[in-house]
Amino acid sequence: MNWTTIFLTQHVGWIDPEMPDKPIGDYIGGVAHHSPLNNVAVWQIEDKHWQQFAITAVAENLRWVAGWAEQANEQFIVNASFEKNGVYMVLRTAINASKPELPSQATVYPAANRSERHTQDMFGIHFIGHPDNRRWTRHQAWDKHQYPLRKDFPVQGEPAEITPPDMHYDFVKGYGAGVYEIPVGPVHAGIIEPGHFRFQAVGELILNLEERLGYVHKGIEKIAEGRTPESLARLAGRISGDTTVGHCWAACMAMEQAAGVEIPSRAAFIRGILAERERIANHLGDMGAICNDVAFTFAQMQFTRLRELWLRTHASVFGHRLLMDVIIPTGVSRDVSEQSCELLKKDSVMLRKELADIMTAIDLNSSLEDRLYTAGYLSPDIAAAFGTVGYVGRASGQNFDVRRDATYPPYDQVTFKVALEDQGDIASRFWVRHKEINASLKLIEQFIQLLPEGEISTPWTTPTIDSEGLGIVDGFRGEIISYVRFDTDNKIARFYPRDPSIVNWPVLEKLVLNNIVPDFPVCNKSLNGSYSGNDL
Amino acid sequence: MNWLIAILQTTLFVALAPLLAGWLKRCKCYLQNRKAPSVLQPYRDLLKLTNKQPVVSEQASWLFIKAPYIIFSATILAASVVPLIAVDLPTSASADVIVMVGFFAFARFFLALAGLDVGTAFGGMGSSREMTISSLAEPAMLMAVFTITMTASTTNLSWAISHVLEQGLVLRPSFVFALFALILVAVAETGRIPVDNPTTHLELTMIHEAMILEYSGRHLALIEWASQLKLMLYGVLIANIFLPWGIAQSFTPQALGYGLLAIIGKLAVLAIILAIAETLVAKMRLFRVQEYLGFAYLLGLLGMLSHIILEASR
Amino acid sequence: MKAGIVPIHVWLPEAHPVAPSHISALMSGVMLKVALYGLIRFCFDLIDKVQWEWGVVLLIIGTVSALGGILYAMMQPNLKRLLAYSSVENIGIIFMVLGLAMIFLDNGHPDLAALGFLAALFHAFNHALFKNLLFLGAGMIQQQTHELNIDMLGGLIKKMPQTSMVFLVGCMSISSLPLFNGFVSEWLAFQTALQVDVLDNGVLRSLIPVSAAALALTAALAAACFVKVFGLTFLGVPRSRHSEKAHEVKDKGMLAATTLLASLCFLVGIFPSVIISLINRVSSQLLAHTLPNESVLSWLWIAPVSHEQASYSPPLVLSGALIAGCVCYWYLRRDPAKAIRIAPTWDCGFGGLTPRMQYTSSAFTMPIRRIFAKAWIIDEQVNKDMQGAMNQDVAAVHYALHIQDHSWPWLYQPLEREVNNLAKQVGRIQTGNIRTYLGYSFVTLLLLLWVIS
Amino acid sequence: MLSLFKKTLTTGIVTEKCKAPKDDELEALGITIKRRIDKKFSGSIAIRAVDAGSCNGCELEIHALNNPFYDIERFGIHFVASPRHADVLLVTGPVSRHMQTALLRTYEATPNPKWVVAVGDCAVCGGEFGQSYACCGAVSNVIPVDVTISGCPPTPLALMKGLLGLLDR
Repeated sequence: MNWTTIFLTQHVGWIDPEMPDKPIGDYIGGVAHHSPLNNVAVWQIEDKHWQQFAITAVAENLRWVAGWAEQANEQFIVNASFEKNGVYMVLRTAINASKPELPSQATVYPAANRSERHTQDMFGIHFIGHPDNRRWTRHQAWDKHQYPLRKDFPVQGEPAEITPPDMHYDFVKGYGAGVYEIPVGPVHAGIIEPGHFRFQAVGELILNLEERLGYVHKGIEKIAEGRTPESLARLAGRISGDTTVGHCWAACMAMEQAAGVEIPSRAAFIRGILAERERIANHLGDMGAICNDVAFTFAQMQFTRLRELWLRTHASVFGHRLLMDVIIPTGVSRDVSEQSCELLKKDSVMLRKELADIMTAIDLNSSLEDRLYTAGYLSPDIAAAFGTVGYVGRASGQNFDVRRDATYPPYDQVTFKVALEDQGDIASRFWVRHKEINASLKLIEQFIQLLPEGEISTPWTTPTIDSEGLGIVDGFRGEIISYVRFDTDNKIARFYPRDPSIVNWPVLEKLVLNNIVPDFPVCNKSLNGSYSGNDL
Repeated sequence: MNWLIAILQTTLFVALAPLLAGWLKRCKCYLQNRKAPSVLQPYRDLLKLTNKQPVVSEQASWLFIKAPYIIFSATILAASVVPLIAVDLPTSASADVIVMVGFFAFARFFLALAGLDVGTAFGGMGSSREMTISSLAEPAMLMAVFTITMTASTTNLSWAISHVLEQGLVLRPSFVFALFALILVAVAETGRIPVDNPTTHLELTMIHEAMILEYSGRHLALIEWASQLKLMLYGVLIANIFLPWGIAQSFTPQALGYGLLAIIGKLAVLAIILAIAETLVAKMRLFRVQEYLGFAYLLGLLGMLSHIILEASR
Repeated sequence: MKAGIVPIHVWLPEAHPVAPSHISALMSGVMLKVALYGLIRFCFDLIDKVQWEWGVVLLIIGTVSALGGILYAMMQPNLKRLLAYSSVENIGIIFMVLGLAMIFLDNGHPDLAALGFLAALFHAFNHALFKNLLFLGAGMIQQQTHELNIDMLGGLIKKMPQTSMVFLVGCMSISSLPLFNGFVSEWLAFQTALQVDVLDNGVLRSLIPVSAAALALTAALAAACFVKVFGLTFLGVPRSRHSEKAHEVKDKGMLAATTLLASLCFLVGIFPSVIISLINRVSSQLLAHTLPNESVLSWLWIAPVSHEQASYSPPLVLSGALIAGCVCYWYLRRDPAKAIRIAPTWDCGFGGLTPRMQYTSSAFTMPIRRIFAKAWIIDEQVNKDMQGAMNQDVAAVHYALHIQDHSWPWLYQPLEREVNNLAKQVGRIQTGNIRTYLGYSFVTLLLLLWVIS
Repeated sequence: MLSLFKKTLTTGIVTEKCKAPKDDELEALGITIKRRIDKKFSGSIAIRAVDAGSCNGCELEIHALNNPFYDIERFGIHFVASPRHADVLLVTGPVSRHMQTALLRTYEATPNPKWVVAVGDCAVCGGEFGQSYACCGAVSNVIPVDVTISGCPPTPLALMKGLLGLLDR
């Protein structure tokens, strides 16, 4: 008996248990045809209980996972997803489009804050009581009263010739003599994605840090509408270039659920290999970058060298250095031959050996240790409060991994250990990555060993209108959620990907607090949030 | 004639500085398992920069535009004081080692002001950090220098070097301490790892680079050149004071030639040592710098005390 | 005490800012020197034989004052208070060198004592020049902007070009940069200290170099401090409406006076021998000893002991600097196609910088504050208004920094308390009753009579 | 300490040879060049990378240029922190509208003469994201482009060839 049953029995008063069976078409006005999220319960509540649910949920230690909305003619459907013990559920409510208002959950869950502001900017839904109703995703590219994700907003929009800079955003102010601001970005000095950081500081002392993201908002949710499944998979692979496998898998998983397609077991295993290889490649890059930020070039060069070797195997086995477009709806596009398997195995052996050498050299280096230990401390409490996922959460004692706790093929057929640290500093995030690399190497070896024979894809069945799917996978940054709903003719009606960065970014503002300004870059790098995945 | 050689030596100093930077880069690249750019690359970079049209912020005042020239000339003057290939040149009499430190202070003063001139947070950050580090480095440096000058009972570098040459190879504990102190200070003052990272791309961690983020074209070239010159200056200072052998004591072409070869050899070896040391450590936290420079100061003090207790004639 | 030596210096930064600028200029330039004059008269003239122990005391007091003065000065955002504290520093330096002179004198090296004496008096003279200049400059700033808080100034170099020029000269002099007068006296001070080898006493031989290093630290901190002063006051973007609207001083006299002082700072820096010969006369009177004429009095060189030991030639250095600077300037500027292009400040592409994004006084000195934290009593408070879920949302940040001089709670407040207590005790006597007062008078009279008899 | 140097020494120099590309080679890699760098400047190129809305894929491959295998620095091509120091702007992404002024300001801040290299399909033609309410499409819609290197993302080799092709040799 999982927690949802208990929860329902205790709080049945205002949650309609019948609702999961009620077709979403009822709200959207299409042909009523039932297609529930097959792995996740959907609870429909009245809008007035929206905040009340959050209060109950937080008391029950539910983790706030994701929030998104969609338009259904005269109504907005607002969703929020929660998780506990690896069991997910989706909370859903419908609100009137003429007066779109909803009590805010951000008053209860800090993690819901930016998500609700995003929804507010994109749909014009007003969250009552929201602690911070400044705009988030909207800068100056569209007007205050335009809402890009509403149906009446054209994809092309009505952009000005030159979009003015977003200068007058109301940053949190620091008061007192001698306080000054450091604006950093959006064009950073390194080869990094764009985003703006605003420090309130006195000299090297950081009083407060505020993130201002949204610079790489590319309208992914809008341009996803009307796409075919293949096309959506391509787009999902480009939500965040470093997590192309993760996002693509999540989107395909959602679409396959919606269409009721079951992928062949071989395809699932290949996907597993892809995902773990992607994880290793990124962790190698990150570990190198962390070392580079503290000017320890030896490690950076060694890690980038290993990463390059790793990517070259990607190119030779899967045809793409970053593994883009290998995962397709219905399976994978490239098979691995016997030879390739041998190559992959050899690669793993090579990496394990090389990594051991490098880590020995690094482990003995006290100057590096001095930079990484105790810096950028994220307490387990804050990590839990923000629902932090992935290596950031796992370095602060958040023992959660989708692959283990809400398992999916092929992870359900193997055993592995989830890396965990509880120091919460940069060193922890560094070592968690190292542990994860080792765990992934083991996983890859198991996948290759267990790789079943068979097809690598199945035929696609066109899903019926309003069929929905929720893909939940573990990308290298952590849990990725992808929501897909189909329109007629195999077209996408709504696509919402939730990158792990969305829940991880806010903790950066917390973990830099007792650090000095020059330590910010390495703190940021240890978190390595995706700007693109956050801004959509 | 002497003046001619002095001017020649200073010119040589200025001309060779980018070469040392190029060689250092090459050593570092080899230690990073990669091929290196040509040792002449710094010259190409400088040449290119002088050919570009400089961009100046609309907030900048005359100080911003003139500062590179001031910084460059002050560094050249410091270079003219230090014997490179020969001792007894008239330029080293016109100013002693304290004045040389004064020239560095002069250059730094204007660099820090230039950092503040455009009114960006980064410039201020760089200035503040630079002035902090230098105010800690300067006493440590003078402590090391005093040890040497007290042994040679002169602050004139040329005389000091002659003195060391006359004494021959004697192992003096005070010199060993002073040498290490000076090396530590040199690393801090020239903005090398572990104090500053000259190749960093992160504005928030920069010290020297943060002040020159706004410079472009020939202005940037001058500042870059001045910092290469400063690096070489410290190298020559260390090499020629502690290992002066080979330096020309007469102005015959042969002696000068040997002097040149000797200093090139010494600097090449120093650069290799620096590259190895830089590979070995990460940049330290900003507020570890006082411990580092405090250690340098302590070494200088130890050198001084060992001179007084162990070596002084009385 | 009049000289403003740590720890009894606190009146100085309180007194100077309240006085009008020309008065504070005089206070710093002249009044402090009166105390110095008294000291010199007392030590070198009145007392027959100077004891070197007195020199050590002066050296230590001077070192502490110099370091303390500049550290306290660094933390001041108020221009005049800062300058006043910097006077404490300079007086400290003078005391140090005077101490050295005494030590040398008592140890049988009157020529070196003369050198120290020369350095001290020269520095006193220089201090009078540049401190006057800076106070007058501060006065001009105050007149034009009604502001003395450097966190409220900025960008004045464009509004007040002449003032900024003379102020820059003052800052460079006080930071003892070569080519300016401050450097010469500081250089002489170092040279004096470096003659320590002639002494026999081991303690002195190690103490003096350490204080010389402290002098180096002081000089470097002074440079940092005046980079802050000039950088925040004159450079960057105006931080307040007052400095935004400032314009150049109209009064020709004001400008002329400061320009004169500035050019004196420069000329004395280039040709120090003029002043040196003046001071030599004094030292020949007091110590019956001067520096050898050929070594310090040539217009081209100063070589305080001998040419082998150290020499400095400001004119040569200046010509070298001019040649080097001009050559590269003309060489690089020859191509008109590469004329400077004016563009907005690089703001990381954000779209605009505001004056709030500039470094402030307390920001600039924050690293120093953290490193030398023991030097002050620092009360730093960060308060945040939190809101939202689990109180994780920051609505506003409040910062308060209060820096206090150690001598207040250690010396003055106890003193003040005692004085207050005493006053209260005394107050009891004042009953207001005429008969009692008559009684007091009577008793006093009796007592006096008794004392006299 | 020894283990560190041992690792360095056993690894050796791994940088691979790379010749300046011929024109047909450039064409095969999908690189078009409209204007080359003058000889006067070609000995040293400072690059400022500007992400104008890319998915980060291109950045990963640009990063790879600095790894010891490609080591672009040996050609005198290096990345700098400020556009003031740059000669070449390496622009990626379909220029999200929120980044448009930032890109323009970066272009304005770069001293003349300057060149712009559009990297990746998005920067070349809009790519997967195209032109929309949130994206301007190709980089050439915003600032003049001198070289385009297509690919999603272009491989480091293509990037290197493209940058070397920009040099007038």
